[in-house]
Amino acid sequence: MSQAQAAATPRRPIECGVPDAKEYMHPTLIKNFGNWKYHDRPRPGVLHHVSRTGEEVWTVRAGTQRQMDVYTIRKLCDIGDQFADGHVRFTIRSNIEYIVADEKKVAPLIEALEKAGFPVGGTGNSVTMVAHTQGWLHCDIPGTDASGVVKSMMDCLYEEFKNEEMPNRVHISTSCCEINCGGQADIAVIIQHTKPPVINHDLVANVCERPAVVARCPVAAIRPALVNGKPSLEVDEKKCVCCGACFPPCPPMQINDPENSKLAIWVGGKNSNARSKPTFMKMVAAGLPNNAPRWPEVNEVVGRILHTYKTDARPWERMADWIERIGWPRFFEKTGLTFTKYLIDDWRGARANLNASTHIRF
Amino acid sequence: MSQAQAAATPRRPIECGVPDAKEYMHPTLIKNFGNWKYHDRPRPGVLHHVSRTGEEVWTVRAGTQRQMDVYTIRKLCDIGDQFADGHVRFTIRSNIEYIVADEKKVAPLIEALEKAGFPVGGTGNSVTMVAHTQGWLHCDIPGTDASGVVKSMMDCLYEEFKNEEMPNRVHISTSCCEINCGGQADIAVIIQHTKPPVINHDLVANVCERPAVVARCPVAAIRPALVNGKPSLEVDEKKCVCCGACFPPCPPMQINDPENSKLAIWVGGKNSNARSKPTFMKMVAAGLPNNAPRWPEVNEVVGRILHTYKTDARPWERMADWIERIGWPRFFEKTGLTFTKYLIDDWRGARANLNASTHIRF
Amino acid sequence: MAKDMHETPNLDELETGPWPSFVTGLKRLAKDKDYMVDLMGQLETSYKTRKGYWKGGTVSVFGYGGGVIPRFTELKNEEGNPVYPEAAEFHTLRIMPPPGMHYNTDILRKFCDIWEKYGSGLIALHGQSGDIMLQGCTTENVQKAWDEINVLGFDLGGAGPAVRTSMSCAGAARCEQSCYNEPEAHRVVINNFLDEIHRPALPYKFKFKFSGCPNDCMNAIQRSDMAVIGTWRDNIQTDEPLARKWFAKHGMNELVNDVVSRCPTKAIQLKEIKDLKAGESVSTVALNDTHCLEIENRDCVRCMHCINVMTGALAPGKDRGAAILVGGKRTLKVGDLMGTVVVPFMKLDTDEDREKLVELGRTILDFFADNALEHERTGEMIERIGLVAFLEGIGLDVDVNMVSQPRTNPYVRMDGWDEEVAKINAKKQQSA
Amino acid sequence: MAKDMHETPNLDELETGPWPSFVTGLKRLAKDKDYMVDLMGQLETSYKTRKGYWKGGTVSVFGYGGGVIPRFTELKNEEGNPVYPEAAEFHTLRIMPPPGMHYNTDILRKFCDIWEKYGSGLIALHGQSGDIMLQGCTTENVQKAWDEINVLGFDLGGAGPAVRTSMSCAGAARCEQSCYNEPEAHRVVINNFLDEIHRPALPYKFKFKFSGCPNDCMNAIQRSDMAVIGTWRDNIQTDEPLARKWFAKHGMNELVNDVVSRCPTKAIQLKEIKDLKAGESVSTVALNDTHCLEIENRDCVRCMHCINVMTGALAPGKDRGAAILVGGKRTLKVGDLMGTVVVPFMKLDTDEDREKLVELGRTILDFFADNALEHERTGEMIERIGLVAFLEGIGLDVDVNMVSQPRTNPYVRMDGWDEEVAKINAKKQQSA
Ligand code: SRM
Ligand code: SRM
Ligand code: SRM
Ligand code: SRM
Ligand code: SF4
Ligand code: SF4
Ligand code: SF4
Ligand code: SF4
Ligand code: SF4
Ligand code: SF4
Ligand code: SF4
Ligand code: SF4
Repeated sequence: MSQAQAAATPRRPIECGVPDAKEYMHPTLIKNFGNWKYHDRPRPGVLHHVSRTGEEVWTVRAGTQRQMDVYTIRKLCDIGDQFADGHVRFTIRSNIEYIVADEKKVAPLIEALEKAGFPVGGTGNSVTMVAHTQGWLHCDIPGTDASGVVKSMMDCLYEEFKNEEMPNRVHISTSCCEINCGGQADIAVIIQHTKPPVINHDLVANVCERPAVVARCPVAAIRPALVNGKPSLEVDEKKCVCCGACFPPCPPMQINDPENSKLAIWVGGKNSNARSKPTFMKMVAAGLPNNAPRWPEVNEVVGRILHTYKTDARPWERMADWIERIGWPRFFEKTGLTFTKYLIDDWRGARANLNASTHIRF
Repeated sequence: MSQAQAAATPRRPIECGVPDAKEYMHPTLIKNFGNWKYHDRPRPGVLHHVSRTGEEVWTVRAGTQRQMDVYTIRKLCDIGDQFADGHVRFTIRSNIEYIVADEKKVAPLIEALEKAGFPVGGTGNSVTMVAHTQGWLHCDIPGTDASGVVKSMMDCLYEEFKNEEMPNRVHISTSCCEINCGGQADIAVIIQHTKPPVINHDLVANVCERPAVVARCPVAAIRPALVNGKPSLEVDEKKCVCCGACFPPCPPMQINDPENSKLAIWVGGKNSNARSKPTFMKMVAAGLPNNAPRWPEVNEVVGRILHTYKTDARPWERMADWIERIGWPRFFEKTGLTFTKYLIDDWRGARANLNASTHIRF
Repeated sequence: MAKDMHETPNLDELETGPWPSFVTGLKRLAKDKDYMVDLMGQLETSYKTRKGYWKGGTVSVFGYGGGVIPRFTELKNEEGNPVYPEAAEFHTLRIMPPPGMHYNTDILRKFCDIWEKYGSGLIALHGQSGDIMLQGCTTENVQKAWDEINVLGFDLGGAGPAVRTSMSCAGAARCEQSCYNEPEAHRVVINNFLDEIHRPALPYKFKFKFSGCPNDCMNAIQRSDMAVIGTWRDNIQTDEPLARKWFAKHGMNELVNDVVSRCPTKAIQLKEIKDLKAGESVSTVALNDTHCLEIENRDCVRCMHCINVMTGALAPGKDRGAAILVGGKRTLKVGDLMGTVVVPFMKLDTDEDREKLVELGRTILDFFADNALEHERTGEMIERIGLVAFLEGIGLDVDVNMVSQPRTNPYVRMDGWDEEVAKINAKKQQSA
Repeated sequence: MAKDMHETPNLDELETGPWPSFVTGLKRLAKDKDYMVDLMGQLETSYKTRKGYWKGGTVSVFGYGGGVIPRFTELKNEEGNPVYPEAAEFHTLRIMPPPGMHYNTDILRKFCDIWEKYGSGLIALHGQSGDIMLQGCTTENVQKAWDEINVLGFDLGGAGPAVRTSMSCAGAARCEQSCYNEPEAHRVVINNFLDEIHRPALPYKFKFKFSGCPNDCMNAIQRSDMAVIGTWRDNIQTDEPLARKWFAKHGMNELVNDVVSRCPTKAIQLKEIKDLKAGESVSTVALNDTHCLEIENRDCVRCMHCINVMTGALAPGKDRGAAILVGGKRTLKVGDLMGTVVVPFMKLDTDEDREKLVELGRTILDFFADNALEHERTGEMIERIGLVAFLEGIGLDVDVNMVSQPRTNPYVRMDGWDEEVAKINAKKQQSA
């Protein structure tokens, strides 16, 4: 029972749920709701949608840091009031979108945004904002930070955000632990622990629901045990795959380690159904140091993959489509990454990821 | 210790292994061994191979019943001696092949074969001989016969064997139990039991190695039990998938049933790497009666699938390629077969066979 | 107030570079709030030691079980006191956004004022599940902040083993590809599960997501337990002026390489107008006076690609609705799972249609609550019991569109085959 | 002899129809052999009751443990005596065929004579594993028949938990696609494992199969534990006269629809001669004076299709050999498994090369013998322990051609990453 609840004269919540979007939508969007006919992109960062009635809207998209102080938000609001009819929306990737019904408003709006330090772009075949998670700033289990990783990446990808020079849109995600709240993406940077959890046996008994923790382990490496008299948990380090799944339910099983919590890079995740069916991303590099505050090694590899994709892929090929065409041997060859035994699947259903054919590339 | 071994003055075997094929090969094959340049098919049942030296051979392929009496074999030998230089070979599908170095020998050879009742064909995009197993004639676990099934099928497919009118070669297999010694094929007809084994508890103890039997069950439905005093085995009929895997190691667990051992039909198996990677066949029909001696219901369905494939597939599309193009909804629509819940995979790795996309056909 | 800033050499490096810097924002907040001075102290420590220092706990608002993510510092000195006492508590309120994340500046300013008053002043727009995350608040202020937010007409989102906050794409509001009313479907569904959101009592989390078409801009297939993804049943629509315009601009090579040859099922073909094929399942549109596109809609799997490339010239059909996929999740314990089709198509035009969607969600959620193991997601549950058992549990008929291919193994008990076939054919005749 | 024929109404029906009838053959044998009269009696009973009546047992020849499939009747009367006493024993001898199943009529006649003398006179050419199956023999005659067969230079095949009889395709003897000497590889490998064939002592059966190219006419990938499948490393060879001939006969539509558009990786393209691309990985051939085919061999996955269609005009390269795949099996217990690549390419030109192949087989077989559970096939074993553990066990380096894609899950312990990368790069530099 927290103080919050104890506090003062308690107010029953109004269970209002999700508000009606139309309360906040730009009037021209409401007027043409469900009646849009097509769109084009006059320039990077700008979408131009035309309605069946002939009405038009221009959307100007700009990047933000997602983790925003109220001053930044107010600044964005000022720009919205001054240049964009006082309406904004945010994308799933924390980009802000200003919608205007008058083409003349586009140029000044862009100027204002750039002047205030918000890059305009992220549309079409650009590299848009990285899907951003919590990390050290707020999460209780992170192996690294998220805001810093994203900031350092976007600094490197700034020009790619502002231009549309990729074969197709590029969606990147990062995640500060193996859980990966960031999700599947063309390129993902994810913590990969390399050592089993270090257990503080004094705390386990009080802090952890032991059966629940045992149940969380994907490889059944955890068993209850008495350690110097106290009931605790033991990990079979031969079996342990260092996933960290035991850590959230049992913080005394510390999985994070400054040296041994490394970063891995994944490619070829695709959620859209365009052309090929959605695909999961595959691990292609690992062992990269958790090198705060700017993670140069990670950014070097990400940059290399993006550069290869940019020069080698054909128009409309997403990362997954491109690799599907050139094949994995060429992918590793062209990116200069090394294929090691760790990249050969041995998880359930692994056989589906083995080459059950003589389709071989020389 | 069998009588055979006890018998007379035992002779130590000569462990000679596999003979050198060249002892038996046609001389022109030996002369041009590894030096063939290309081939064509002057007519169904005839292959014409040309060597880099310009030498040529004609291969005439004819169907046999596989299960041959010595008189039939001698008849084939007579034909070989009279018309084909005394050399023959057999294909993996029990077709006989006569190789001649002189084109003039082809026509009389064909005539002799056909006169003797051996259909000439089975080459290229024909329906060749069914891969043949044992069944009642010899096996110890069959749910049906093989020779009879194959004979009745080939009677129906006789014209398709003698002509090359299919989009691509068609390979069919049958199997007289769920083990399927016949293997993957474009179309396979396989026993599918529908009731758990009926156990003769009096015999289990003496006949079966109980732990071994328990280990054979793919769904762990078998447990050791005492039945009226005797050690025996018990089957959890809720779990049992009626696969019959327990029957070979434990004959008292009778899986075969005149009524409930049905036939299922599978399509789209492909071993070759041509175009697409090799694929497993998929179950598309079941519940067909084990209707000896001619299995008309089975032949009706097989005929319908072949007819649809013949009329709808494009040149060089194997059964699997064709279905891949038109999609499973169309396959069931066009063949008039019914898709039931039993065809939805729920075995390990089943998720790979579910539709993880919005790629949907209406 | 005036607590001195701590040294933050690591964080300072994140003020360089062109991308907007969250550190600059933190510093600005720290100017007026010791709370943030110490928050930066702890964060800088994490950057030095490469360790996180937050632990969870229980904090909630009166009347709700979830929606607040409590954070207490674990960075203590020898005496066991917080090294950065001002920031010893740093809880987050998850607030559900309007569908499509539309705002006016007025409401955003109100959020800012409230959060400046009771919280850290740090707001994430948005969390990966879509929440407005008001990050950094003391236990004491959680209720106060909440009281003022709630009256703005906003509600807390999900956390823990509960229905979670949802997201819907721009959709009908600003996208020509929209196949249903996403914001309305989103609102109606979520607002029918508020009890399950506010009072966590499920085996594990359950997420809805709403994408207006198969482009799936919400990543619904991979990131939600129940994905509502727009699609259509009839023929692709065409618009000749826009088609001619596109062709004039892009030419034959782009048409062939970027459109025709990228169709996954070769349903779309380039034809000379003279040998056009007619037929009720065929869509055609002229590109110039000699050539045109021909689409055999029975082969089209609604992947969106050609429509994406030739937006407007090609468009989803008129008979629109959504496909429902169940079981998507991220990787924990079993590895990633994609949602798979359980309803190939349902209409979502009317309130009645949306009511049916709510009922389906209810049925699935109830089945999940009754049958899932503790900390098991829908996808894991379906993998354990099999799709058919799940479909029977929720009363849906099987459809061949639910599979990528029929089973490749014989391991199924099928003595009910004949009855099943009879049932299905009977149904077919009724509907025929 | 003169035992009357039994009534066989069911079997009689199988004498009708155009396909050669095994029943007619059985009847012919029954003319001279009561043995076959009774065999037909039992078989007819099976057709009536839809039940099999054979059970196994132990019968073998002196010095060997396997190779004979014993069959004793279970069809008994009240007194427990065989209903068809003459055919109470019906054993089969499995005899290994010559590679490619080549014979001359002389040797076939010898088999016939021996089997007429000691056996039923019924011979299967061939069993699904390739054996000459001499079917139907009494226990007493097994050894006698064997003694005469053995001296012809033929040996017993495999049965039980042993290395099994093998098959190889027509291959080099009569096929332009052949990429190695199949009959010789087959003979050398099998004759190095005779002890494992004749004295069953493995956890379960182990099969080798030999196909000369990726068309895999022996179904090796799906039906053998160790598949040796021919392929090549260098560029596809071309022959202009044959290419022009093919094109003249088949024309442009067939070229585009049947060849170019069916290439799984779009490695083969139709080009106008003027914009032909050069390069050491490119194969080209003219079809007429304006058009030609261009193949980027680095994109070619050696599927064989274009070569199959344009046999001779296109052909496998000069640098030929084989890929080795391990783990194929049929469905029992786990469901079907395909073999998967463990050696992307090895030369098989010389005796030394074949010796290496034998050694590889030996290593794999030893690992199988030591690590497989009882009644577990290689494929099941690899699935249980993981491909990497298997590769390390048999001392093979990993290669990206062994996978269809890298892992999609993070569940692997990888603290050895850096060392692995170092090792691999070191190797690369040596070989470079
Ligand atoms: C605004 C946003 C939806 C929202 O309500 O937030 C959105 C909006 C549009 N998307 Fe999207 N997509 C948005 C996230 C996504 C995502 C999810 C993600 O980014 O994580 C996906 C799935 C990604 C994946 O496959 O993993 C996504 C896959 C697509 C695709 C399919 C691309 C492909 O070929 O695979 C299209 C079609 C296209 O590109 O023409 C598309 C097309 C569009 C269009 C062109 C639709 C339209 O006509 O308005 C919109 C303008 C996009 C642009 O940038 O040019 N949108 N789109 C999201 C913007 C994110 C951002 O700020 O960058
Ligand atoms: C004789 C035989 C090999 C043997 O030593 O026994 C053989 C011989 C040839 N096969 Fe085969 N294949 C033979 C069984 C197979 C099998 C296995 C089977 O039948 O179970 C396969 C794999 C089937 C599968 O994928 O499941 C097989 C897949 C092929 C293919 C690939 C077809 C495809 O497109 O998928 C070709 C290429 C072609 O058709 O041009 C091929 C091509 C050939 C060629 C044309 C090769 C050549 O140039 O000589 C030979 C003549 C075939 C013909 O009938 O026109 N052969 N071929 C087998 C004849 C069986 C029969 O009597 O019908
Ligand atoms: C805040 C957020 C990341 C962000 O910065 O945006 C987040 C943060 C956490 N996630 Fe997440 N997840 C967030 C969206 C997601 C998503 C994306 C989505 O919802 O589309 C996923 C993948 C989709 C899915 O549900 O699988 C996701 C998959 C997980 C998982 C793995 C679930 C699984 O079955 O694989 C966990 C672990 C768990 O639930 O036990 C998890 C657990 C957590 C916890 C509660 C860590 C823990 O177990 O204590 C994190 C709390 C961090 C914090 O202090 O706020 N989070 N998490 C996102 C929620 C913000 C919001 O409400 O809008
Ligand atoms: C005779 C033959 C069928 C035929 O008529 O051609 C055959 C017959 C039997 N097979 Fe087979 N198999 C025969 C080729 C195959 C093949 C095909 C192949 O070798 O390419 C396969 C599929 C490939 C494979 O090995 O998986 C095959 C997969 C099986 C299996 C399932 C193995 C598995 O792991 O899935 C069994 C069951 C077992 O081994 O326990 C089996 C078991 C049997 C037994 C021994 C039944 C038993 O367990 O008692 C059958 C003895 C019948 C008899 O009385 O002669 N037979 N069996 C084939 C052997 C003849 C020969 O030596 O040439
Ligand atoms: S990815 Fe892991 S560390 Fe990062 S927010 Fe999600 S749960 Fe926390
Ligand atoms: S880290 Fe993962 S594998 Fe290791 S013990 Fe914990 S849960 Fe199990
Ligand atoms: S398929 Fe079954 S019944 Fe037929 S031969 Fe093989 S094991 Fe015997
Ligand atoms: S039939 Fe198959 S599933 Fe049933 S008990 Fe026997 S082995 Fe198990
Ligand atoms: S999902 Fe479809 S409808 Fe929704 S925004 Fe994306 S493209 Fe438009
Ligand atoms: S939407 Fe249909 S026609 Fe268009 S590319 Fe996709 S599948 Fe082909
Ligand atoms: S496998 Fe290849 S080499 Fe052997 S016969 Fe078939 S096509 Fe010829
Ligand atoms: S052999 Fe190579 S080029 Fe020819 S079709 Fe196959 S992959 Fe394409």
